[in-house]
Amino acid sequence: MSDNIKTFRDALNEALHEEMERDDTVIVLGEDVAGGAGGTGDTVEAAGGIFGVTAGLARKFGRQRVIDTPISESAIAGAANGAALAGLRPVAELMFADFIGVCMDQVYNQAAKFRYMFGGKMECPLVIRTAMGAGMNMGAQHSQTIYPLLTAVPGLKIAIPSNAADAKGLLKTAIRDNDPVVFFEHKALYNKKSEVPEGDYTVPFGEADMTREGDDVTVVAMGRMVPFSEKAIDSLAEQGISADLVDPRTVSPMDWDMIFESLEHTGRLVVVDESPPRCSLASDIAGVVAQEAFGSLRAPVKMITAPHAPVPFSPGLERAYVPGPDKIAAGILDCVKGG
Amino acid sequence: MSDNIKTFRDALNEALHEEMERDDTVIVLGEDVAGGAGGTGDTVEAAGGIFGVTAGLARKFGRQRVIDTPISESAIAGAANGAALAGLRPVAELMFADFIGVCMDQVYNQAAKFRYMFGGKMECPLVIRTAMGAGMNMGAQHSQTIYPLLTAVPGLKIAIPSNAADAKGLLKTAIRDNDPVVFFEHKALYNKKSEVPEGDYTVPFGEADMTREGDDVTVVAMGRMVPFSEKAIDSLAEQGISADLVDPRTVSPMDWDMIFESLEHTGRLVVVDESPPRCSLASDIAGVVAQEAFGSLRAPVKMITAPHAPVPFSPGLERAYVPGPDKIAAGILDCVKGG
Amino acid sequence: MSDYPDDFLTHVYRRMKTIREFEERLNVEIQKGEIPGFTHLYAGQEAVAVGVCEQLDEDDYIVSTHRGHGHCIAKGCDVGGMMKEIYGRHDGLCKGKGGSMHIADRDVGMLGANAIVGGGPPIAVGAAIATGLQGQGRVTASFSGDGSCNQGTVFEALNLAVVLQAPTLFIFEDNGYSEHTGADYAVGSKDIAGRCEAFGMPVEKVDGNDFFAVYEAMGRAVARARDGGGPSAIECETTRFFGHFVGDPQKYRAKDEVARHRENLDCLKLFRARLADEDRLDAATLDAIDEEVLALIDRSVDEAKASPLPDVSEITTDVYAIY
Amino acid sequence: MSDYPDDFLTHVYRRMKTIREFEERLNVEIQKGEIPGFTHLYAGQEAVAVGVCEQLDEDDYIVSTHRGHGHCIAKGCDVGGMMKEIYGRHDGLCKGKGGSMHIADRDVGMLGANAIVGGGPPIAVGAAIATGLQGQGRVTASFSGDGSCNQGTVFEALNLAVVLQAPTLFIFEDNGYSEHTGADYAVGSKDIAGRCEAFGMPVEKVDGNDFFAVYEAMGRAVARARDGGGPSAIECETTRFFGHFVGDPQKYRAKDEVARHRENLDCLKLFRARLADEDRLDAATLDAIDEEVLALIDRSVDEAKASPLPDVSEITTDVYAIY
Ligand SMILES: Cc1ncc(C[n+]2csc(CCOP(=O)(O)OP(=O)(O)O)c2C)c(N)n1
Ligand SMILES: Cc1ncc(C[n+]2csc(CCOP(=O)(O)OP(=O)(O)O)c2C)c(N)n1
Ligand SMILES: [Mg+2]
Ligand SMILES: [Mg+2]
Repeated sequence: MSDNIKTFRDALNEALHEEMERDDTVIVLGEDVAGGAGGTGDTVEAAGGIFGVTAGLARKFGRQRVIDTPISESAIAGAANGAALAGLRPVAELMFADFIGVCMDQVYNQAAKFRYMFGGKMECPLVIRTAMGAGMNMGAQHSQTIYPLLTAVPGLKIAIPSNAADAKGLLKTAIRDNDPVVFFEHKALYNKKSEVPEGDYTVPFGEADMTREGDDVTVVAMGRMVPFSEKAIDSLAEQGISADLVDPRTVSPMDWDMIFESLEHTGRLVVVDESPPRCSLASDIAGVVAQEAFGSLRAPVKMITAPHAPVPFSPGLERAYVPGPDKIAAGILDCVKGG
Repeated sequence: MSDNIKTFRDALNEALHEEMERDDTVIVLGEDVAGGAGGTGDTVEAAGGIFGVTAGLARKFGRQRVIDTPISESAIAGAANGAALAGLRPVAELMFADFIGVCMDQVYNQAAKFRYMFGGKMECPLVIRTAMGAGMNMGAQHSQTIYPLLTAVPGLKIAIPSNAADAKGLLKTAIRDNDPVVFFEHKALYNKKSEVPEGDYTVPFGEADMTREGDDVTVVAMGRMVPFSEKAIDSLAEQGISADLVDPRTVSPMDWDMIFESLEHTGRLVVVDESPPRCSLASDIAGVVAQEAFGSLRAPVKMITAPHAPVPFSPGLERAYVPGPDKIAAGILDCVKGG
Repeated sequence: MSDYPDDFLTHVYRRMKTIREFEERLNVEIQKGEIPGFTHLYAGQEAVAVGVCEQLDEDDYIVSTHRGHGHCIAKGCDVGGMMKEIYGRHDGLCKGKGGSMHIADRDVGMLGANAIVGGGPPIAVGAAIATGLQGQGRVTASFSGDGSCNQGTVFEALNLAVVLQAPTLFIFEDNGYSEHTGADYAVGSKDIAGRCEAFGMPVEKVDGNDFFAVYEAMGRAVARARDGGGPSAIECETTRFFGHFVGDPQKYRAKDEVARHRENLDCLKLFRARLADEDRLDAATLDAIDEEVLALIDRSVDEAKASPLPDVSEITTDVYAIY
Repeated sequence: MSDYPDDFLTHVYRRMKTIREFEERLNVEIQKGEIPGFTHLYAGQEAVAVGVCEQLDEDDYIVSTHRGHGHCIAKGCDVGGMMKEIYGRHDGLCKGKGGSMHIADRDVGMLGANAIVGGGPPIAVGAAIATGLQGQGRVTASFSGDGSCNQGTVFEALNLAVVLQAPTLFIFEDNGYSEHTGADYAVGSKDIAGRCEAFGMPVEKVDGNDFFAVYEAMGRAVARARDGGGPSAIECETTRFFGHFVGDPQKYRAKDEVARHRENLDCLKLFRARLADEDRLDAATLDAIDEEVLALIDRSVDEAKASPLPDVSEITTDVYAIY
């Protein structure tokens, strides 16, 4: 195995190391991001963040720049805002995306709106990294993919990497961007390995990636739904079905053009979203296509989402809740046969 | 003028009076809902709530049941949750819908999920009433229509009345419902008068109202966008264009059937939403239609929304920001001419 | 202690022991990979849960945390139903839909564990508003950790309870850590009780490993609340025998800390020692309880493993579904 | 006071008077229907804003509230630019996009008014973290009201500032009311300073109508913060001369309360009386300042009215737009 094969987690960690090295206005803050503080043991050697994404940063850059906080998400997000207004580039960790509920104001009313409300005279170069998604039986309050709630908010940029290379490149772009970015990391991807280019590179916002090319249908998916959709598409090859798979990578900004162009060719759209259906990315994309690319559509759009229910705990239920490769394949088949 | 002509505000106030009279488990809580407390003056005579919707309740039902709170929205929503779990039917006032950011957790992670997480054994019969919308130059943090963010959340029911009669009937249904309901009141509608039936009646959830009937296009709109759309449609009559206007009244549950049936007849869809476009109700409805009623569509769906920007303060900007009758009429025309 | 009847003492011992063995067994089962998800064990803190809940009636309420098993057992939740829930079985207390962090049982006044730190206290104030209005002198106890007491929602709850004089008992379990972070770091003032006092309520700080200390402080607070005296707080210093979650390597704790605490601060040991000191109940009686508890836990695990998983159709029940 | 040079005293008087007349004039213009939206007037509290900001340098920061005009003027925002902003004009400080509740000006270290009660303090801690890291002894002051001090975010900010020893000054302006609700009701403990203390920071409680009391307490707090001594709090008792917003009938206040306070607690009157007592500056000097201030306010209103509204194309600038 080449040295460039890395986990999604390590790719993120590398991006943080490199950006903190490159720019000393970058700071990291959150709960246990430095490994914990106080207590009777050795926190410096402890993992960085409970998912380990910030491991080693405190040792390297010191606790002035890698800041462990109390459990006070509003203060974390708010402090990140203030630090950003005052010239730093904070990367705040919101341990689980579900916790947005306790700091939503600082994200959606403050960070997102400063530049606009203040007439363009203030920027808020902030990144909120957060772990999302089901698949680990963590129950209803630790498993959500809440990106639709934030995609709805003008002023925020939303990144959803699906693989290690994009994770690194997008996080660097996020840190260098002058607008607030919410950066969603799927928990079930952290241990997934794939090739990560050496050294410094960025992945631009608003440029989708086409990870499969085909003729019969355009599939749009994000986060963990990308590898699942790849599996689904690959499994359909033997039935002679091929698909374009569009991974937007950022959903705000969104690369509508790649979707519209693909649809001109395929005429059919499947959208795969781990979120519940209402006001989701799935319905968002379907709706925009029904307005902007209606002429290309030769069949009903197919949305594949979680059901309209909280995430259940019991493993069998959770497995059935999350759209998996089989369900995605069935949905694609449905779409291709329909219309 | 008949006695039954009442303001939207008075209709809501009447619903609260009647429900508190009917059921002594109904309580009301929020900031200044009783008129204020403490201080040196006469709070009982003061208006109830800053929009006056809860006026007179404290005098009639006492401060045990009409509770003024500190500025602590998480505690307000959380206390409403706890009171609901313990057998009351709280009606909490969130003064401005924009403030959801400081209490989102109690609404979206707690109220919305209790019944499911606890295996169906607990109900949370809670209403959160909240004032939304632009039109009064209150700026970016006091003017939003954030219902898409909550429509996205399974477990919540979402009511958006567009006139006084529905306001009263829907609020009664909300209070009697055993699930948590978020009840959105458009600030610019409070003073609008219309006929309100006498005495006790309810408006069921999930049943849309068709306030205009026509042939050329189906318009779906909610809240203040309903009267605006009516104006727009009426203005198009002289051009020989007629439309079905569907006011869902509740967007979760949503009366999809009425929309689909109308579309079978008209073949064209315009969705009008005061929110910014992404992951909005507009794109939600457009997306679902593109999946479920694609066969009916004869032209691209047209979404009429606010732009992807915070709400600006300056009156001219705000007026142009909110979809108004002219913009809606132009959009309808566009849709009818298209395809 | 001489005032406490034998059956109370054996009852208390059984409850604490049940929690302990429930958790010790979970620790084993989880490491075997038998249990899904993310589980926070309560072992070490039993004297708090039991000391608090023994002052409550069945129709008083509690609101719990992510580390809730002990609170559930102390309030009277069915141990078998809990175990099944943690195993995600269809006949678990919440049909397998909630899991370890979301156990609730209104029948015994348990209004829910909560996976959001600081989620519980505002809910507790609401339950207290309800019982206050209903006027039967019922009370609500709200559990929080040392870490939780830095979450703004908790302070809002303290203040609201004082403003409304709602009969709420705020129990702070200071086990020294929130995840990897010491309370000595995260609690800036290093004094939780002082905060409660500053919000305007009476507070006692007690040794949370001493059942009697917790029980008696809670007795005073509950009496005041039932009497219309409003909210109180109790800060209980205690210790966590396991990591934050099962599998946590705990490098942030001194190597011997857990062993030392298991030796010196074990509430069960201290309880037995106190009984011995005062010549109450013989060891054989307590040993017999130990046996019964172990048998109960064994049975609950066996039954949980034998119980079916929920049917997939359960995904969309118990929620208003529109798709 | 004898230590203060004349030009300092005239400067302070001018600032306070400018705020007062700015607000008095707004009150008139709003009632004429000339000004859009929702405006909260600061009149009565001038000694706090000016007492605090006079201890700050231009590159120190402040974070403000919904009642922010006074803080802006005290920190050095351009009065004309503010007036234009409040009138929603294209050359307002925020291009007319923010309005009364969203004035900001980074050039003078004003990081923003905030229409969300409790929104500011966490932001202030962040700015203090930044200046702390940059190591130039700069500080950040955060304004909050008595009502705001019941919002959980504020407590989180207090604690975080203590934990990180961030150079933050938390200024609580107790004007007795949050909207219609008395602080004596909503602040359960009836003691804001005590809360700050319980979170672990030094605090002083001062007469907020006495410029010198505020200024001197702030001086001590700022010196400590610049010196690495961490955060402090100051509770200022003051009064609001107008309703919560313009048009508020204020039934919740005793009928004569405002008149009495205007008579006895007016910080400008008190300042002039103190000068007279100590025989500093003659009335003519101060009267001349009054004239100049009134002329400035007149001019700012005239210019604001004459200034164009923003072009509609501005709706989608200054935000990342994707449609
Ligand atoms: C809002 C929120 N933030 C963070 C977490 C992650 N988390 C779960 S438990 C925990 C530590 C809680 O510490 P403490 O309150 O002391 O309780 P203990 O775990 O010691 O019982 C954290 C940070 C969470 N569940 N919710
Ligand atoms: C989160 C939030 N809740 C409620 C409000 C509505 N509101 C605006 S000002 C105010 C009162 C604030 O009182 P205080 O902090 O004492 O400041 P003052 O108005 O006296 O200056 C309230 C309730 C708000 N803007 N934000
Ligand atoms: Mg702890
Ligand atoms: Mg006030």
